[in-house]
Amino acid sequence: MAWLRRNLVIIIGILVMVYILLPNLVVIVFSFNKPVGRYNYQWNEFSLDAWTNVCGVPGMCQSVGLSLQIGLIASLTAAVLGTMVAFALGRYRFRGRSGTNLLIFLPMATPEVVMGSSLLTLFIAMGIPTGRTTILIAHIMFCLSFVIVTVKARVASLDPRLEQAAADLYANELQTFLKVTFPLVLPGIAAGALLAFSLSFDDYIITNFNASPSSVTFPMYVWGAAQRGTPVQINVIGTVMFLGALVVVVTGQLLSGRRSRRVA
Amino acid sequence: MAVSTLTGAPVTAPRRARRRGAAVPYLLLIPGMLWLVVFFVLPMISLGSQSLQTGDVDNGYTMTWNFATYVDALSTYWPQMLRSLVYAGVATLATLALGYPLAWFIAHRSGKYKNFLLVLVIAPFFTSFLIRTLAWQTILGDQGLLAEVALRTHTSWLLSGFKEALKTVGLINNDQLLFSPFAVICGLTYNFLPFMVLPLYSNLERLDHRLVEAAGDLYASPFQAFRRVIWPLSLPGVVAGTLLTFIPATGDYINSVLLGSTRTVMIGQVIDAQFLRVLDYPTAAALSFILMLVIVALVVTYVRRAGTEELV
Amino acid sequence: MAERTSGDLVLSAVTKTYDTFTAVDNIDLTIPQGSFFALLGPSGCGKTTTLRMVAGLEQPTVGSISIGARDITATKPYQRNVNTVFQNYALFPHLDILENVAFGLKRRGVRDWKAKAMEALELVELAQVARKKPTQLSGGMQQRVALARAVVNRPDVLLLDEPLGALDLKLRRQMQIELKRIQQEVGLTFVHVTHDQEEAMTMADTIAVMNAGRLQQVGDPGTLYEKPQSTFAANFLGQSNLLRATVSGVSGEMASLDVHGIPMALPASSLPGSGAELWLGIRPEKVRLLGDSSDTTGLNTLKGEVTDVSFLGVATQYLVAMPWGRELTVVQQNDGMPRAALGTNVTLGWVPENSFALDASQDADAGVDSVEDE
Amino acid sequence: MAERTSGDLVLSAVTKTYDTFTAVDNIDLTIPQGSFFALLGPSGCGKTTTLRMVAGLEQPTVGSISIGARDITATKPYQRNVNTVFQNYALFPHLDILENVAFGLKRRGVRDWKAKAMEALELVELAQVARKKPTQLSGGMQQRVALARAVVNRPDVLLLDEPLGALDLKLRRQMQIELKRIQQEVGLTFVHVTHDQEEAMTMADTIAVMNAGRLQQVGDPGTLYEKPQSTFAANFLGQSNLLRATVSGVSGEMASLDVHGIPMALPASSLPGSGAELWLGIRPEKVRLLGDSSDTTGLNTLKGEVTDVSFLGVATQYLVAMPWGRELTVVQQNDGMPRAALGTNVTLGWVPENSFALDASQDADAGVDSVEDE
Amino acid sequence: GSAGKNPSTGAGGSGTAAAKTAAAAQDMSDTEKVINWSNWPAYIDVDDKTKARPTLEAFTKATGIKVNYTEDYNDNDEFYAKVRPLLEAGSDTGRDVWCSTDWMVARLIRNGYVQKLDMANIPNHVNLQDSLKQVTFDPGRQYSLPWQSGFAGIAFNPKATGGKKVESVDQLLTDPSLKGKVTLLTEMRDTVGLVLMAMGKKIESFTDADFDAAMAELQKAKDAGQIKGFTGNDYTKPLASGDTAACFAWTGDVVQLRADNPSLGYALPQTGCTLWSDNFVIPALAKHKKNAERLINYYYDPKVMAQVVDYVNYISVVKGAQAILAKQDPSVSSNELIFPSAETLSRAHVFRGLTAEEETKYNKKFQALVTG
Ligand SMILES: Nc1ncnc2c1ncn2[C@@H]1O[C@H](COP(=O)(O)OP(=O)(O)OP(=O)(O)O)[C@@H](O)[C@H]1O
Ligand SMILES: Nc1ncnc2c1ncn2[C@@H]1O[C@H](COP(=O)(O)OP(=O)(O)OP(=O)(O)O)[C@@H](O)[C@H]1O
Ligand SMILES: NCCCCNCCCN
Ligand SMILES: [Mg+2]
Ligand SMILES: [Mg+2]
Repeated sequence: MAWLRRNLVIIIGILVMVYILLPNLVVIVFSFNKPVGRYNYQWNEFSLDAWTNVCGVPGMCQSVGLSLQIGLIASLTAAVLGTMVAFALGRYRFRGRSGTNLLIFLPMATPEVVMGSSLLTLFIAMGIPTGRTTILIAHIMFCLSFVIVTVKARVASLDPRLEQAAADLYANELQTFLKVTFPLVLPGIAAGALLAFSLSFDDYIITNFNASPSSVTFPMYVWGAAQRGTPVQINVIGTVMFLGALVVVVTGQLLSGRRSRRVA
Repeated sequence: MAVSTLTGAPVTAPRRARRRGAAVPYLLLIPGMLWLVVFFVLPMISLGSQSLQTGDVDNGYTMTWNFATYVDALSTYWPQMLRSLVYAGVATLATLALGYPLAWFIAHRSGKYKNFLLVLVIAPFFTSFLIRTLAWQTILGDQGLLAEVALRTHTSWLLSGFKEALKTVGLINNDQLLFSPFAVICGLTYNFLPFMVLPLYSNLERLDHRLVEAAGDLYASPFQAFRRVIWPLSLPGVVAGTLLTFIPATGDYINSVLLGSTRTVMIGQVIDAQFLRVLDYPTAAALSFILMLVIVALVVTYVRRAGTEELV
Repeated sequence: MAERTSGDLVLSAVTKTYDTFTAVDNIDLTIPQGSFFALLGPSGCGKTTTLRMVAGLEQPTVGSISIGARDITATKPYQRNVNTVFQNYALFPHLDILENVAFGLKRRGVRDWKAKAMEALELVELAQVARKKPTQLSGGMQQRVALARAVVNRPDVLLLDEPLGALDLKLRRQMQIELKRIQQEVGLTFVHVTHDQEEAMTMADTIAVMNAGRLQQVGDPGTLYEKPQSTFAANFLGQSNLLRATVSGVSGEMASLDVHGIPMALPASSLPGSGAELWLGIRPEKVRLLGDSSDTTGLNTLKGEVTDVSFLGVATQYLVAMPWGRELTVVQQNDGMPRAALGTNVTLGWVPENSFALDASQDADAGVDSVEDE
Repeated sequence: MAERTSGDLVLSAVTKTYDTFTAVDNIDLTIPQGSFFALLGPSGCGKTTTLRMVAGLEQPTVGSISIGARDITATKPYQRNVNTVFQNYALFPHLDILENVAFGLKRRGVRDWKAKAMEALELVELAQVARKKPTQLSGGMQQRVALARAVVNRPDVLLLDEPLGALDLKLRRQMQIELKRIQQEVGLTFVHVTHDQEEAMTMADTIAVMNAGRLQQVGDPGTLYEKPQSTFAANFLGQSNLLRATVSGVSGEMASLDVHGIPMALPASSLPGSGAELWLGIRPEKVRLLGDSSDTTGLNTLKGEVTDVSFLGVATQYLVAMPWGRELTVVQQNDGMPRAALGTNVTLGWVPENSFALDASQDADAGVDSVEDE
Repeated sequence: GSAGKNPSTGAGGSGTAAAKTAAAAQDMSDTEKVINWSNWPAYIDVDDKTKARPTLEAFTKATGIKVNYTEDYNDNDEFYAKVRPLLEAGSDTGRDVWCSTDWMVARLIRNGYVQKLDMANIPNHVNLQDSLKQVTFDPGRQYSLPWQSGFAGIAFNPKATGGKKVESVDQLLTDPSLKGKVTLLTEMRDTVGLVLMAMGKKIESFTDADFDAAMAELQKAKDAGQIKGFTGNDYTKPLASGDTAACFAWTGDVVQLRADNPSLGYALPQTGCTLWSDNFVIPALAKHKKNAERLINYYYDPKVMAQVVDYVNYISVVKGAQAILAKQDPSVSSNELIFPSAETLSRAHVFRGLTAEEETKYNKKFQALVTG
């Protein structure tokens, strides 16, 4: 009983972890299924078919490729633009600050339907044909706020004395930025970009408004497939992305861990 | 507006900026802000004007400042609006109840697995959330994983008891878990849990453990230490987490579409349908605006009440 | 609800081991009720760990702790009538000063918490800032709030973990006086951890010197200073000149010593026991710079050259090189008398009764560097 | 690229105003090349602001700063051959120790930066941790890195902003010695800001006492201590007993005073100028506790009762109550002589030449509380 | 072929009044050998093993034209909403051809969103079933050619109904054992049509009041919690898995599902079912119009169509397909749902054509039910 009380947080924590990961587990397990009919909802028998023939279903791999491409470009662009804004906000006091902050907050407070549909209206009015470009524009737009918020926190917590120390040690403005400020803010930028990538890779609602049949992203593909029965290969992609993210981050951790241990 | 106080800039830097060229911040701002103005504000304005127009798709719209659309939309769809707020609210509370212990666990009790657990919380983001939400169909379905596990472990009675309880509180309406308010809230909770855990984690991680010790030293029992010290200090994280959860949850409709029924329709679904099925753009635009206004109003009151001016 | 207990604080054979590292090693200690007790020792020697065990924030691996007749070893922190003034204050940032001070009272359901807390704030002269938040106060004020927050509960034992570590000298002295006053006014048992030897000596009734988890010596400040029992204590508590000496004989009350060929005297009662070799110790302020005409009868004398003079304000410190290479430190109060100049040859002298002797088996430099670099 | 300039650091009529608040008020100061200069003063008096202006991190509102013949008032920080050891180290957390130390060298394109940086690290005895990150070092080690990072550039002027503020006493003393050694070895101009008067007095060639943005007095430590020119300097630098006195007459070289009815003497040269009223100042260590048989010829004497005795180790401090209510502080070195006990009546005496006199228009308590509450 | 009744005679309404003409784009067919075809899910033959689409692959092999086949046509309204803004703005939809239901074709023609077919490129159009040649919504079949025809009826999964059959609309809407496990179609003409007929009304000639009564009936069922949802073509998975016990469904889909799930039941209600076709149309500004026409021509080859029908199990719109199937796959050619008998056809009705105003009015009411 005392044991239970002492470890209550751990137990709840693990249960919540299970809740968070259960769907991924299902996705992984069913990627090895050989479904009876055309719907992959009931376990039948183990098979590697989907894994050996990932791109066998027409259109899916193209959609994954497109999503990765859009995710990368959108998160990088948003990271660059967002970092600039974050620096302006974190470092300078200027007229229009509060308006700027409001403008950054609003997209986060706007339901996706509203954003997607209003953007489509704009594209139509401007005569921009929907497709990859419009999806990118939309993604950069909704990723921006998240990047700004993440990076700004980092910029704000940056000790201004470090930059003064750099200036004191003969670094001019540019050198100070390159050698001190940027490396220190980089983890924040990376976190913001990562968040942006996952948001972009995951978005369905806004994308759906601003896509064309020749620019089907992975979530759109999944949505369409869901209406007619998802192929097992979708689970394979889900599994690969999930484990891929894990592997990348964990190796990154291990590497930096090893580096600092070697130093010690 | 609460956001206007998102400052925290060091004192000396702005000073220098003023002297060395007031243009710098603006140059930094312009690209990003221009993007937001062109691709967010402009569309919003055209949406706003759309909501006041009359006409139909095939014959075109004219601006008539027809505010009646707002009245009509609200009087027709207030139940869905209300339902969205309630579902999102319940889901937010659920994410808080689940996310808080998890965040605490990761921040203070996970030792060397801390980073790994954090990654595990974020990693699901990389699997399309549609796939994951669909997986909930597999889990909650009548012949789904849950039922299967209950059957295999001879705990079907437990599952039935659980369903009975849900039925009593009206979260399911027959013996199905899926396609019910329960399933929708479960999906919303699941989907937005990381948005709660991350800000909470970064707040709780910074919590000075000595303050908890000081509370114990001053006769506070563990519960009192939580109630009087940990909780109030984590409020900024709680506020950030609840906002990041509540706002998108209110507008979400994927969960309702995939896991709900005609009795769980949320306002996002209505807006989507008005835009993409009915083609009643004024109604759709009006509903969008109402939704935004409601959210902003709630957020502002909430942030004021919670007493933290910091948003995220 | 903390139970009221009362009496001496007793640590019996207390040991605390972290994994394989023993932070506190078999300590036996009795701290009389109402006394001001100081715990002194280099960084990492286990002072904080000891306090944390008394507060209940850490469990002893072995041993027991009791206050009066009550064994509190197993009770939770919030059940002990012990309060701590944390090294870094640990004030609750979300509560105002009054609420901080009233925290413990409220937890114990004290009715007139407000009056009591205000009273405590008046004691530390901060009643006027009762409604401010901790971040709005200066370091010294925060310190006093931390003190008030602990004192207001009238604990049996008040633990102070380097409570003045962050303050500058002037403020530190001021706070010391205040602490002492509070202790005398309210009559609690104070256990005070500090790095500052002067602080310990001015404030404490009893000082314990700790090293590497063990108690080195416990006693009143005068005894500890004048008659250290180890080179560690001699060096850690103030400065000491340690001279290698051989006992050449004992006649009556005096022993005669040989220090690098120079004969010296020492009261026989000071001899550390067996063995002809010993360390002869003399504090820098006990050494006098003798003029040519000075009377040296009854004094131990040495001749040397002044190699360094530093003005300390109140006093001047001289380094005097001995023929055998070592330097002796001499401190002379600046009472207006003319003193020796750099490079001159001087005669040093001291009354044999003012010196002490230590076992020769010890390292003469023990305790000189109080903080090791990792 | 910082240009090599050399010569004295001169601040001419420098004022710094923030909005409406004047942090530094019309300061004129010449710091000779190669000297160790200490800036002393209570918190908030403008010390950091002064240093920041010299470093170029802040622009004077009025006035100019030059090194030798070169006016550097308008140059950027990175163009000045001035380096700062920041109060909180400000080490770059993302760079290792060697990279931190080499930062300035690399910015100036020094080829053999590695050798130079290692050399600097050896100077501070940290060569073995060259590849660690700052967070892996202890506070004292970080401090030394900050020092090496500045010294390695061989600047004309090295600014030290309370570089030892965070260290405990022993480590502090050790670092002081190291600092002094470095200064003497490399012969730079050091400008050292500190709260610690003893530190300033032992290390500096010249001390400037600052208060509320203005310079109070500049001079060598001895003069400053023995002959303060204001009650602020008298109280801030060590302790002072200030007695209200009236000049009753001047005969020859001595002036006669009346202190609460008691006649006293003072060298006429010490009189602060016009006015019959003055503050007679005497340092606690200059006051002697006289035995009954002592010879009091030529001394100023006072009688009182010992109300407090505190053992400081090296010395003992007494508070002696005067008939008119005030207490005098007396410090006596523990040189082994028997001293007065609590409650006894004693006679205090001092040589008139050891006292000083200050203008009566000042507040006797100025500088006693070095940090104001708020 | 004996689709004896013209499923579309009543459809179209004001369709003939087409005033606007669709703009044609520069035809890139000769340089870009592609076709972008949007179609309903499960509407084309698939090789169950390789998941490839045999007839499409054969077409590509024969002509060198690659077909980007997208199953993004889940529901007429939804699809229309997706492409309408583009069509209205005069921009390319990115699609060269898709298959819209009769009434939608009427709307597309009315708004000038679709182009006339060049029958010269579709010589096989003569193979069209006679009954489908004359339709009011596209007189003279200038803009559209049917892809498949079918019925809307009731499907059920006995696993979820407890073995019970569900054969009437009444039962579907009121049987408490189905509570919360029923889906209806977002396709107004099918859902309201089936209910109208169950109420004894004729869908060829109902009134506003009849419509409202049917809506009331539906609202009642919805309020009672009977109805889980309104769906497009996505009703199939939950039906197969048993999450849906019974639903309105389209014939071919269910026949296909039965291949995996033989226990699935299908019923054409005694009170009547709806009959419809989905038709090829080529949108304005389609870049590969000629290629699309070649594709249509290809599928109007009875042999090819037989292959499709054999898989999708809808009613063939091409003459001669039945004859071929009778030889190849007798089980298909004898299937009532694929080659319906006269008796079956007598139960099938076609929703009457609506005027633009009627359409708006009814739609609004129906959509409030569906989305609310
Ligand atoms: N939780 C812990 N795990 C492992 N070792 C610990 C732990 N806490 C303390 N120690 C070790 O125990 C020893 C004593 O630590 P303690 O904090 O008691 O020292 P201290 O005397 O208070 O030092 P300081 O004067 O620097 O505060 C140190 O060597 C420290 O590294
Ligand atoms: N950027 C600023 N804006 C406004 N006032 C300032 C600013 N920087 C410093 N001050 C004020 O100038 C005065 C002098 O500050 P400074 O930091 O020089 O003091 P200091 O002597 O270094 O004190 P300390 O010993 O506490 O470090 C203070 O009263 C401070 O409040
Ligand atoms: N799986 C293909 C279904 C096609 C259904 N067409 C709908 C027509 C509605 N009346
Ligand atoms: Mg400690
Ligand atoms: Mg300062």
